[in-house]
Amino acid sequence: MTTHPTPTDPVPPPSTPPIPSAPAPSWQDEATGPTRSERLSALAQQHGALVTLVVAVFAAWLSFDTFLTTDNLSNMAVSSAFLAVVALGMTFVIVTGGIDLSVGSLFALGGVLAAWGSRYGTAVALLLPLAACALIGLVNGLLIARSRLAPFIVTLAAMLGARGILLAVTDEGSRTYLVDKDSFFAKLGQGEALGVGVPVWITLALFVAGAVTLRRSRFGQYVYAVGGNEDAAALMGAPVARTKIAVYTLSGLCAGLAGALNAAWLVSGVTILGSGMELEAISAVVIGGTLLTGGFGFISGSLVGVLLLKVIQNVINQIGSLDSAYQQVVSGGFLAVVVMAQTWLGRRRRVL
Amino acid sequence: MLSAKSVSKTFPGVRALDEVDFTARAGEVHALIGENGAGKSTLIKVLTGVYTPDAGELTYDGAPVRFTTPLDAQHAGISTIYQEVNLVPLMSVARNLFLGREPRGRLGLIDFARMHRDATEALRDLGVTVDVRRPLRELGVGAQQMVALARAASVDARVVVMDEPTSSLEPREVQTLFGVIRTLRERGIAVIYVSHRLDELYEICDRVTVLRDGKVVHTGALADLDRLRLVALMLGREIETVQKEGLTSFTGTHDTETEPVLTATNLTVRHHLHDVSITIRPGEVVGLGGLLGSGRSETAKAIAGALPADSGSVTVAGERVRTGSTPAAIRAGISLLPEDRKAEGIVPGLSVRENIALAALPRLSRFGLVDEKRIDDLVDTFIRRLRIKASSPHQKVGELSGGNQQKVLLARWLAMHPKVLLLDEPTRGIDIGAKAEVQALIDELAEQGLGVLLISSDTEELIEGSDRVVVLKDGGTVAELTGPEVTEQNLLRAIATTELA
Amino acid sequence: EDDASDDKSAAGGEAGQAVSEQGGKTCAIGAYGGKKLDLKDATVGFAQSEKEANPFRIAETASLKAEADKRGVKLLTANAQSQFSKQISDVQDLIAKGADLLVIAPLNSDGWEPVLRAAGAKHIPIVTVDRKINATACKDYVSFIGSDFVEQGKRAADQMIRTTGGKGKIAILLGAAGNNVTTERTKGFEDRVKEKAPGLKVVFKQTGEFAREKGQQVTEQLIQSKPDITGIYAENDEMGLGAVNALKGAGKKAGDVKIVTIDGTKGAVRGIVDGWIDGVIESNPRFGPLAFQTLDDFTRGKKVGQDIVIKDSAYTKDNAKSDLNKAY
Amino acid sequence: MTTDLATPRTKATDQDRLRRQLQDYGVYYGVAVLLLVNILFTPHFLSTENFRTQAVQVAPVLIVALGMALAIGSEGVDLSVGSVMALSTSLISLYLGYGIWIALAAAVLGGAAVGVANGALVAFIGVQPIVATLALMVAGRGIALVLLPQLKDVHDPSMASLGSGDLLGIPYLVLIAAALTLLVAFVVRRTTFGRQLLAIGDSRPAARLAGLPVRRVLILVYVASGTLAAVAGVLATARLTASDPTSLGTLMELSAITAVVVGGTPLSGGRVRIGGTVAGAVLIQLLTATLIKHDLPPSWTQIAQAVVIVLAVYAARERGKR
Ligand SMILES: Nc1ncnc2c1ncn2[C@@H]1O[C@H](COP(=O)(O)OP(=O)(O)OP(=O)(O)O)[C@@H](O)[C@H]1O
Ligand SMILES: Nc1ncnc2c1ncn2[C@@H]1O[C@H](COP(=O)(O)OP(=O)(O)OP(=O)(O)O)[C@@H](O)[C@H]1O
Ligand SMILES: O[C@@H]1[C@H](O)[C@H](O)CO[C@H]1O
Ligand SMILES: [Mg+2]
Ligand SMILES: [Mg+2]
Repeated sequence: MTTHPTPTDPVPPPSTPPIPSAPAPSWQDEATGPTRSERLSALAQQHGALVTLVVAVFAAWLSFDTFLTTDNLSNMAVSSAFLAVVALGMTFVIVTGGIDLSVGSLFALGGVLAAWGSRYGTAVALLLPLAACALIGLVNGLLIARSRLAPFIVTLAAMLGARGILLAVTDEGSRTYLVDKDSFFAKLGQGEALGVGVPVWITLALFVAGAVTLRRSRFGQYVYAVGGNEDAAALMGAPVARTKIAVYTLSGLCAGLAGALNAAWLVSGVTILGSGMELEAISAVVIGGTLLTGGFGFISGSLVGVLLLKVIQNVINQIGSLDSAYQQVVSGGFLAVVVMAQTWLGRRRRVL
Repeated sequence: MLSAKSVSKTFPGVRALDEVDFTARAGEVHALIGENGAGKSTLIKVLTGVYTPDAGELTYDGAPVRFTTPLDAQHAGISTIYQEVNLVPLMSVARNLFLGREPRGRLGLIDFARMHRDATEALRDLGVTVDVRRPLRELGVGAQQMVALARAASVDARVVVMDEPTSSLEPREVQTLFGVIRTLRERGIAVIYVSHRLDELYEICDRVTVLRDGKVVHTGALADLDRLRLVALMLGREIETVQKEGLTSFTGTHDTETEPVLTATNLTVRHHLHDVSITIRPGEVVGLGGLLGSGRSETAKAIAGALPADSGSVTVAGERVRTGSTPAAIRAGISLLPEDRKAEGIVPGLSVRENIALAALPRLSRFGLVDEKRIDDLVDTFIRRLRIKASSPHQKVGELSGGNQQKVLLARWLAMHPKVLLLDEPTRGIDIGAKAEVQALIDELAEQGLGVLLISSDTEELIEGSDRVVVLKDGGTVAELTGPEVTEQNLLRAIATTELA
Repeated sequence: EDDASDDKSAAGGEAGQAVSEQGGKTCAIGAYGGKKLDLKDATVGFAQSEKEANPFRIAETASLKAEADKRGVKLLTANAQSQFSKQISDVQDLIAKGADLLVIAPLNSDGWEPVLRAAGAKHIPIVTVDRKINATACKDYVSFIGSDFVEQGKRAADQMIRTTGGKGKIAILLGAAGNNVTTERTKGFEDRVKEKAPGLKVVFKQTGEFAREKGQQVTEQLIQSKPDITGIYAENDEMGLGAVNALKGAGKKAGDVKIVTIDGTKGAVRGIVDGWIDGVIESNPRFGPLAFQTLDDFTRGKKVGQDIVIKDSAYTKDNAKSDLNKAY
Repeated sequence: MTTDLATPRTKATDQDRLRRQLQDYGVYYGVAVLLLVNILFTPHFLSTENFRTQAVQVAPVLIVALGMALAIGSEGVDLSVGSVMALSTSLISLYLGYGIWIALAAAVLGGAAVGVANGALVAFIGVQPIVATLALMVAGRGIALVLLPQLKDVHDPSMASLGSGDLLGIPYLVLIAAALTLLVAFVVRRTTFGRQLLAIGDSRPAARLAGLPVRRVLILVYVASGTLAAVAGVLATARLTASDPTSLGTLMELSAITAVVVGGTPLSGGRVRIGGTVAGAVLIQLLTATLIKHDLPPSWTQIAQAVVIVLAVYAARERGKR
């Protein structure tokens, strides 16, 4: 992940010579630039999740000698991969100022369809869930962009609808389709390269592609523009509706792909997956520094957010005796602390 | 080049355009003028694909066209600066400038180095030097306007449309803009230009179309039309009545008391203000002069508690006011008419009635229950007194024209019976008729003993309206002009000399 | 290895589990792989599936903890809070944390491949309790200890046939959708009814999601639209108690509608005493003693059964009062 | 009102009016259609008993939705309501030993306290409502389970009569829900708080500069939402005659948001429709009842709900600018 974290700039400044004589307008900021502490807090806001992650990892390493083992790390990596892919799509949606609650259901549906399709070969196992989930994402996008319905409610309906389709496909949830353990499709979930699971590699590749797309493609600029000021974006000629349709389709696609990979990993189309996953993905994206109001955010942050959630869960398990009720109190409290810290750090920069 | 035939556009309850014919020719600067709400912005939006007309047709280059999105129009070579600064605040200056036509390198990825170079250059041509990688929101309104201008000018356009581009520009930037417009004209580009400032029109425009109540009342060469006739056409009144009204509606100086009603001492806000002190006496209009970004708006906001001050104090009638709290300032009798009417002034989804009553609600309620009767009375009075044009008091404020929105805001504050009124660009984007009304109102209020702080980029307005002018530069006070010293020359000199320092 | 010791090892007064059949097939450490060890020095990981709020889960976790304490074994626990993905990583975390042996209460039967591979690579013995894992015993895991859910459904059907006389209209309150407990308890019940009492018709099947409130709401709708319902089969006690609430609220009297449920919680058994519930098929959650005994035997090198199906008792009018203290 | 307003240049067309009508009253038509369908096709539908059942079942959802409508009107949302119900049910069981009134007070105060926490995060720290309340949604249920780790029967007779008793044939639950609905509608329409809430929801910066007590209003909004959710939790407990902190109120936030939005309150704030919210809650209730009564499988139920939600918000949508 070599992307730069602010939407203001990914490339070192071009060495523009200072303009000598021209009457420099007074908004030049030599004198009034941000102070040191402000710059620090700006950095902390952008990299807050990363800093927290490093601190958490460090603390866990000191406290538990079983934390920083290859086993534990590779487990965490593989099991984060699926949520990460979902969060990737969610990041695009949130940067446009939207939200996608359907991802959990689509994740489950994707898995079931992949497992069902795997008997017809890897191509079907992959394409079927991708097509179905992208289609539902597309419908979300159309309703949101063309009919101007609120994303929250549209994707909430899609969450119910996709779950309904899943139940219909699985005989009301009573059938679990299995994937042949020796198929190529199963390898996508099970295999390893250089000691790291294939899903992890796929996820990393997707994140690099996603980051490049968001930061360096024209489409990415539209995504930021739509989230930053939709009316202005439209007046500047940005294809607002198409951008929105694209991000919801992308989000559906990511959720379906994550579900398919997960099915390959579990070698079965488990029907009870994905409930609450939308909230996890949203939390990860927000913890990663993306503004839920849109217009600001970055892909790498979402990855950090996912890892942070994972590490917390792992630490709770490392303690090994924490009551399930306390686990929730700890998770909720932690989420609150992270967003408070972030908001507080970010507030000093918000001019309004 | 670009023309409209019998174009009509209706909004719920309003016929914004009524069979409008309009033609912009290559190589001419075409003024589009009219009162607030006459339909200028609507016409522009119809011409540029934002709205589809209900009836009539557009032709471009002699062939009928139909733009369904702004993008269509842009592709066809029409580039537009819309009335409100319409950019994306969280994105960098360069990204705003090039949105949708970023220079691309290998793999179709954006070539940022080139984009930044080009952006820096494009802005430098307009006399603006900024770090183009910074978020746009860190720039002032004027600088943002220049970015929008650079955006429009840097496209290979054949028609350039500008809807009130100068409303937040300083005289110097206006001249830069005119330079750009002249180059465009020489290149054979059609420019459509909307402004309420008549001087500008005469300086730069060739032809004019006057809109009134959605209808075209005149089209022709601007040189054939003198100012008075132009105004008369706009307002639909006789020349004689217009003649009497003069340039601004200020009457001159006011009788002021000696004890200041407001004293702001050493206000300091990091990055914005340092040690700004201002006193306002009852019945006095104090002008605040300075260039863009000199901190005028910040001063007003700091006084009104909308910008937390790091140090300094504000007293009203001898009583110290807690800084950094809008409610405290309002309770003390300070009212602020903010500069950014759209974002910080109106509550667009609420009705005219609710907007007017908003700040005064606690006073218009008993035991937390709203007294509808008293609100109706109040709203009635103000709609009549300020001649607010709305289809009913229940119309959403967001649907009103800019000038009427401004009047609603004025009504909101007058309903508070303030001791001090801080007016930040009160006549920006307001047509002559309304402007005169607002100016007369300011006068009247001062006469009634109100202390007024007037911020205006319109030098004429500032000079004629103020009894005293405080000049700011880079967030600090640099001069104060009193009584006969208040002249345009002195003001410009104050700004200029300090700039050398 | 018959567990005669079981009754003694169960916490005072409560009914411990008894093995009903051992299915013949056994498993020993040689066949599975891995090395012998002394349970006392071992770390056992327990992966619970649902929050400990339902009496069944409370009793299950408590039983394992109590037994670990009693034996002085170090126990690590994790709770998946009903999220399957979390349970998979929970078990992996337990392995990484150094668990030598695993007891898993699976949320779902399928989807265990990653865990089984990880455990298999280290030859960590796995015992699953309560629900089964769809995999090969003695290869992917050592043994399964638990009830036969299809059988529970059948026994519930028998009870329903008995109390209704084999005639009338029956409603089923299903467990959570997509869950194999639900699927099997439904299958067992419906198969048995079809086979034994063709006069008994299942006319209504709606999910109550294993929760009392949902059971109550669904039953309230049911008695409006099908006032002539004869009996309700609730796939767990909680939904059954919800159904009782609904019937009470509609002004029915105890016994008007026959109710048969599964689990054996105190509340449901008291319902029998009060006359509102007609039968409760037990699903015994006290897996601690049996699970640890199995692990102990296995790690010592003894053979253990692959399929240790426990003997669930049942509560009816005849024994409800006297056995109330056995309920959990 | 007679003022010299400029006369509008045209009247609204009939089409406009029809469209507005559908937009404003679509949800009521939806309720009417569902009623009709049920009367025609559902056996035993037309009975007082049945209507009583539907009313009793919808009461807690409606009460939560009232608070949600306020939160949404302020351009926020409250995801913690389901957990607040759980918290309130735990508190009841915990304090029932000290008497019914103390238990009720504890439950309601618990909800208000969560509201204060939500409100503080939103108003003082500036955390976005959806995240702030998400944090309390997770933590709140955790706290509920820490307080009462397991389901517990509630044997108190006054709780039982609250849950199943009635006054002149109308169940207490329904009376309470109706009273709260009127109260909230009154607050929205007639009080300064209501007006300020809408202004804040429509344009926060403008409201702030107009000197409105933005923070106080926001805190009150979330306190109201928390309190109402707690009341709903009390009623649900009374009806269930048990405290079940694990499952009580799960997914309630989504049901409540659905009721509010289907009822025509835009998620973008600045507007609150209480009548619509009631209709929205009733619509969802009737739909669920219909599907259950006709014994449709879960797959159908979920798909049907999705379709109805989309249709309802589609009918009520704000038309684009074109
Ligand atoms: N989106 C809208 N909805 C309803 N009415 C509108 C809308 N936009 C404009 N109007 C109405 O159409 C009329 C023309 O507005 P327009 O913005 O074109 O005026 P203008 O000439 O640009 O005025 P100004 O000088 O104040 O910018 C006004 O009466 C205005 O209230
Ligand atoms: N480096 C900077 N960082 C943050 N804000 C900046 C920076 N440079 C300028 N600004 C802001 O840009 C704005 C300048 O434009 P603004 O129009 O508000 O100034 P003004 O003096 O009030 O003039 P006007 O009356 O035209 O509004 C100020 O808000 C100033 O704080
Ligand atoms: O057997 C148990 C219980 O019946 C419980 O109620 C749900 O989970 C099942 O596994
Ligand atoms: Mg205009
Ligand atoms: Mg300003």
